[in-house]
Amino acid sequence: MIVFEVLLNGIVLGGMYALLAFGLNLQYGVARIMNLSYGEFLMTAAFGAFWFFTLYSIDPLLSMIVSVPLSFAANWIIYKVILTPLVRRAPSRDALEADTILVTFGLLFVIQGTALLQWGGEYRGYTYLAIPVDILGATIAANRLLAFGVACVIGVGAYLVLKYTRVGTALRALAIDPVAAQLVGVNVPRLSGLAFASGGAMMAAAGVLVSMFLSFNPSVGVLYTLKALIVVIMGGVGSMIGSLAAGLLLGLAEGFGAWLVDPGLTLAINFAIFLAILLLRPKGLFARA
Amino acid sequence: MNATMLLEVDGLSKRFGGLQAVNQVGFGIEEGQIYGLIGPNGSGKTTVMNLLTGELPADSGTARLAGDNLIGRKPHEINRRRVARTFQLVRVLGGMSVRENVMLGRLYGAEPTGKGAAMQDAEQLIEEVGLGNLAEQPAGQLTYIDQKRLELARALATRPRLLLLDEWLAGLNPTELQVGMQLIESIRDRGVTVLMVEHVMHAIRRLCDRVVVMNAGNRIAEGLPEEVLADPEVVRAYLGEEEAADA
Amino acid sequence: QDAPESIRIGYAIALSGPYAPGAESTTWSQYKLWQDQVNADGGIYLSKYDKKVPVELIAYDDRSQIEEAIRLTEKLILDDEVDLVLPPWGTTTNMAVAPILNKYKYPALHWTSGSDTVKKFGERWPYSFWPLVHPTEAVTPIAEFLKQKKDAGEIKGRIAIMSIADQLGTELNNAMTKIAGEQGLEIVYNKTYPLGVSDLSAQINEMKELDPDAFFGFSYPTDTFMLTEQSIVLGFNPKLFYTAIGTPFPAYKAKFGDKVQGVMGYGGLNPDVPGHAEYQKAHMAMFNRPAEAGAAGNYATLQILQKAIEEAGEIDREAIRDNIAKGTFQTVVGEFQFENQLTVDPWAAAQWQDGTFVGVFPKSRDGAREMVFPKPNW
Amino acid sequence: MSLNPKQIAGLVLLVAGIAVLACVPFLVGRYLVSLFISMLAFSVLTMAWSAFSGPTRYISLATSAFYGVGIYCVAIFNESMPLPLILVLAALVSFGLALLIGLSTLRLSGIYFVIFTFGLAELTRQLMTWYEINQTKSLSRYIFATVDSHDIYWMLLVLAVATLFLTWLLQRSRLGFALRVVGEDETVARHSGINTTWIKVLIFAFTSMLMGLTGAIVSLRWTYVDPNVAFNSFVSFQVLIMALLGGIGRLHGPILGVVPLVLLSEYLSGSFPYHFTIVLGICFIIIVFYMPTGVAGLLDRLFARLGWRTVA
Amino acid sequence: MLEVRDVRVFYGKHAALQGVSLEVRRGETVVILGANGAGKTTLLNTVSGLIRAEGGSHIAFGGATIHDRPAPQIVEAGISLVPEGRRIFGDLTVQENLRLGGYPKRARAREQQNLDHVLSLFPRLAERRSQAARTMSGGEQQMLAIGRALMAEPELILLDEPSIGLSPRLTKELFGALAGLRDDTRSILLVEQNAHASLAIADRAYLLENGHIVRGGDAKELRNDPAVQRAYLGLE
Ligand SMILES: Nc1ncnc2c1ncn2[C@@H]1O[C@H](COP(=O)(O)OP(=O)(O)OP(=O)(O)O)[C@@H](O)[C@H]1O
Ligand SMILES: Nc1ncnc2c1ncn2[C@@H]1O[C@H](COP(=O)(O)OP(=O)(O)OP(=O)(O)O)[C@@H](O)[C@H]1O
Ligand SMILES: [Mg+2]
Ligand SMILES: [Mg+2]
Repeated sequence: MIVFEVLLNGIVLGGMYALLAFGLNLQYGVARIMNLSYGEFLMTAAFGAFWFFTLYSIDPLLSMIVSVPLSFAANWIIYKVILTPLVRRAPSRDALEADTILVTFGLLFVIQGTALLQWGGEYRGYTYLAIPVDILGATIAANRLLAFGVACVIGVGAYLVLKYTRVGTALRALAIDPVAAQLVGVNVPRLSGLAFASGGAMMAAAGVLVSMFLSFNPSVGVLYTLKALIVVIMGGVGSMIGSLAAGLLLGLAEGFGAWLVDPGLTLAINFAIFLAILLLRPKGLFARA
Repeated sequence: MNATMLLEVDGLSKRFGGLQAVNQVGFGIEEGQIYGLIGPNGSGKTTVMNLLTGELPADSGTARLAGDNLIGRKPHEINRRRVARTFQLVRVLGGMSVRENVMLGRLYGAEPTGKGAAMQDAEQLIEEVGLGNLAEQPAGQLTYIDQKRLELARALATRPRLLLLDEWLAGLNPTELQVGMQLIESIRDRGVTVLMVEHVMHAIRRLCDRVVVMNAGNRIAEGLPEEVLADPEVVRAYLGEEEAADA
Repeated sequence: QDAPESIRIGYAIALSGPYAPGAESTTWSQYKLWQDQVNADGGIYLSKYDKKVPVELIAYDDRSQIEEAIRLTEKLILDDEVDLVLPPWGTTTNMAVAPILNKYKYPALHWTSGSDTVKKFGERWPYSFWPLVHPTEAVTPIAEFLKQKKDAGEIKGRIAIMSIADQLGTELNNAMTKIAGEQGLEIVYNKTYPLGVSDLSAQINEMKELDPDAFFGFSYPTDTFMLTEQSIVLGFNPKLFYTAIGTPFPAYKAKFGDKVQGVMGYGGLNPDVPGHAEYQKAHMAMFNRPAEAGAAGNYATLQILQKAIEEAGEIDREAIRDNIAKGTFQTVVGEFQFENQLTVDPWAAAQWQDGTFVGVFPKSRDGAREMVFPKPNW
Repeated sequence: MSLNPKQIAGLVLLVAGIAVLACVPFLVGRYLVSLFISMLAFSVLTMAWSAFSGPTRYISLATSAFYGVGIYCVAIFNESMPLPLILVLAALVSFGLALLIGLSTLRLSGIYFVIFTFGLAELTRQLMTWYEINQTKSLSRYIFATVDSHDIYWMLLVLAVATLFLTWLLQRSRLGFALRVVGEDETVARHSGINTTWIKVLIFAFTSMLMGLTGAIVSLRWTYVDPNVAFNSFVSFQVLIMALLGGIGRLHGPILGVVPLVLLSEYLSGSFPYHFTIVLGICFIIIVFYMPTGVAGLLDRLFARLGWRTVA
Repeated sequence: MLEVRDVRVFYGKHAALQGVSLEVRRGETVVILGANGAGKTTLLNTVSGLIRAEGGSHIAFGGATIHDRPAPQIVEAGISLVPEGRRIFGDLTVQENLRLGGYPKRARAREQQNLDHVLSLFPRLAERRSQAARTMSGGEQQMLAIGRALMAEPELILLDEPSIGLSPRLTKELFGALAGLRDDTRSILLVEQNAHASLAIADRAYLLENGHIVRGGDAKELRNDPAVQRAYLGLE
């Protein structure tokens, strides 16, 4: 029985990891922007959900109606105003990467600093859907289950869109060669902006969901960015299914590691799994072709 | 096979997933020859080159350079055993100058030297391939053809006994082709054995001492150029009817 | 001799970086509040000049980095030549700057560091005071309490421990393990977990199977919140539920509402002492949130410092140090007295009771409440 | 080797500069010395980082691992070993760790390499934490070194000058050339006779050793050490940022990144303590927009306008 | 239908095109010959909108000015480029590459017909439909690049040295296919080193040298011109 419990917990936790990664995967894998301020949008959305809930008793899920489009718009503006000039002038991908790392690092500082001044340093959290759900005898919190469900929907949905739709194929083409993408009529700046902004929107959704069961404060963003990076790289840049698989693998490793080895080693096991995967598959689980 | 063989390839095979890209291929090259490797697109020619230079690990087979098996060795070891190559899609060090590109071969290849000597030799090779006035240019800004020349100079700078050229003449106009062919001949004349993959039949006829033909991973013919190019199977698979009439 | 225009007090603390939120909510918010209140009152009375002198704060951001904290503390002392230095936030940083403060003979009350190891630094660092309760004292009375309950036959004396893999968590765990052994309590589960885990439900399930009488989570805020929520969801209901740092946060109460009844935490205070209500009011007015127990304690150290200055009557750091060492101080969280630079009988453990976080151990302390035991089920 | 007048002038300037730096502790107050210590420490880290990552374009985020190893060598042995021996040990251990890391990363490139090195550094930290808790039953270690900050300054200065000299040598050598080739196109490098594996691993290990030494020396100023402090991944990011700001690929680039950034941070943290991150963040954005080639590039353009050319 | 007037392009200070003018009429096949570095690629890239020409340059297509439009709009207008070096999407499958070719709105309606047409033109692509393009041989990739351009239903197709790397048989087939492509509506602008074959299928030709058009005229005439023969056909 305990095996099943551990398995279930691992899968659900893995879903959360994957959820964190999808947006970054779009931003880096498609729009080619290494966005170090990525986690700040999770943090902001979490605060949004928190304020809505505690001040106005607005359901966090409803708050997504506001925070997701808002994050989309904010990311769109960031892409257009700050990043597009850099994309334009970059002589090579390396140069662009250096520039975007610096700029988004700056952005991270600005957002985090502002949040600290505005909202103070206290840990925040609220109780929402913290109700036990029984699955074949194992108990799991409804809010975590919800996050897992959304992760699956976003992951599989994004995979299907990228794989089977016209826009999706264009997005993948753009990720491979933006110049050649122009030659088949792809409006590169617009689609890149779209991918970047969608990534931000996904992160906001993740932020709202995660805020239902994990506490947060203005400095948590970076931690989520790093987690997301690990998942994206482990799954393979540009592969949504890869992120989902990597997230689940990490979640399961964490669950079983804690149970069979030692909870004190869970994160060590996570990193070890990550490293082992890269040693076997240097471009991630679902490396492009 | 006789004693002057420089390279003896035997039973070379490589599979990619479900595709047998190279299947039990064998041939021998005599020292001082120009040897042609032709075949339809996708027949495995580049793969053979990659196997010979250690870029890809072979599934089976041997390739003895003067008796010394190259298969299983790393690219740099093979290069230091005096085998140099160019690439089908040119690879130059775009951010470095033409001179530095060539110096690389001299600094590390088969007879590594110090910087001074490398610089001198590089000048000479640059002159030889016809890039004389471009030594300071970043290689990335050269035209395609000039990049090909540069690749050749770099390969020569490693002091090879065996030079592998992968469609080095592709993309030259007929006039430039003349110059290119002369260059290859002059390389042969100074004692470098050449294995060239080429689709330009004109050049194959004029330059090659012997030709091997591949199709779908298999060796389908080998011999003197005229013989091979008249072989009905080669005509059908590779040349198309009209060319056969010309020849 | 003319009175100084102001008393210049400096601090280098995490205003940004990973420590910043903690430092803000517990420490530098209190520095600001205290300065406001002192200056609103005209300043600190210095008898030497028979005059009240306002306090001027000089702040630097150590960016949550030790190296910076050391450097900026030196800068405050050598470059800005401040009169006094207030300590940074967190055990690590406090330990790092203590040698500097002692080298230049600057007295400091290092509130945000709880560690048994400081006890041996008394002589090495005479200017450093460690007012917070330290792990051994924090857990001993609880273990003794459980022993009594066991002897009375109310419980079997089985305890489960989870601790975060950081200094405080480890020390608390070590202390508890040792004392539980001495008191004849049985440790049925004892595991650590690293900073930054995001799920502990499997471990809670394991503990639940073992049905311990008491659970000790030697945790930090994120995991304090997580342990509590997951215990509620999974129906883990030991008779005693303890989580360490973060338990007294208003956010904790806000999140779990009435369910917090009976939950225990590290340290403590007596909210009924004179001045506490006013303090909370001022805090609310300035920050729009109530002060948590840790913040209140931090504010108390400033009151101690102020009193010590007033008694010295001038900025004489040696005199101030001696005053802290020998005085008795009434503060917003209760009384303080030092011996070997450690608080005599500090608040060890507190408990949420009827919506307030109140000290329950040591029992000898003024205002210590009776334990709610067993904790009502979630 | 013959030098032209400009190079001689540069050399004289450099020697004079080092001499002045050596006298700094006599000239300025203790606080400024500690500022210089900060700059020197980050200069060594960034120079060492750039010596490998600049030419090869293998961006490493494992700096904190080597830095931390150096710190831990001091933390563990400061009571039982003389300082010189500890420094040798720190160098050896970080060299060894880097060999291991280097060998394990051979098949990786690009972002995969970057995040892999980050993962390795984090793994090191996690394992160290676990080991300490389970073996020593305590996370913290104390360093009570009797080294004065002036001595720390001089040690770092020696290390910095040595690093500068060694990276200069490296850049001019065949080895440095090969590193650049690796950065341009590894396939070409291999087919031109370069043993890329050996070169990458060797230089990586060598530069990591310098990072380990820096950690060891800097930690002499600390009292309290735990794995989170010693293996703080922020150090890795900071070094990366400084190198990028300075301008990668030039000998003086790292220093041009470190000095302004340390001074800027110093100024901002004093002037806008509560808004430090916000202002610094805005500065970053402005810098990227108006200094696309880093500080080194900016200086080049400035000098070019004045009709000079920079040395090195 | 394509009118290029006085186009100048600089790479930094280097003038790659110094006032080039030429035209391609509807249904015509035009070939541009030139030594390497003459500026042929630059010209095609400029027409496709990948490179911006200097002020004063003018390019019009079907009567509308296009030199100020971004590349995707030029594709929509009906010009497709088969670029130098192929630039197929290596990580996508053959099929996906082709479908992407049909991404422009102008070609969406007839995507399936176009696909069938391309696959019948290059049966090898049909065999390798779901192979990752990157792992295809050089010649196969070239076919794919041409196929991708055709999927946009271009009125004018620009080809930058399409026969590089093709086997003799495929080269023949390619020129056969190019000859077959032309009809009343579709024009071809071809840059080729294989002067024999290209002049054979072209209506007109231009000679480009050092960024200048030095000659232009009827393909047959040029083919018989001794100077052209010496310079471009390798005949003494
Ligand atoms: N890495 C790989 N993975 C899968 N298939 C591959 C790989 N490399 C080559 N192939 C396949 O192997 C076959 C032989 O390829 P190769 O590049 O050797 O052909 P080639 O004879 O050089 O052709 P061309 O004349 O067109 O350059 C091709 O069908 C190609 O698609
Ligand atoms: N990105 C660039 N930067 C600087 N100069 C360039 C660049 N691209 C091309 N050039 C220069 O512009 C001129 C024209 O180049 P272009 O590629 O158009 O020639 P081409 O006629 O296509 O030659 P080839 O037959 O070699 O393909 C050449 O001298 C080349 O060196
Ligand atoms: Mg090939
Ligand atoms: Mg061209």
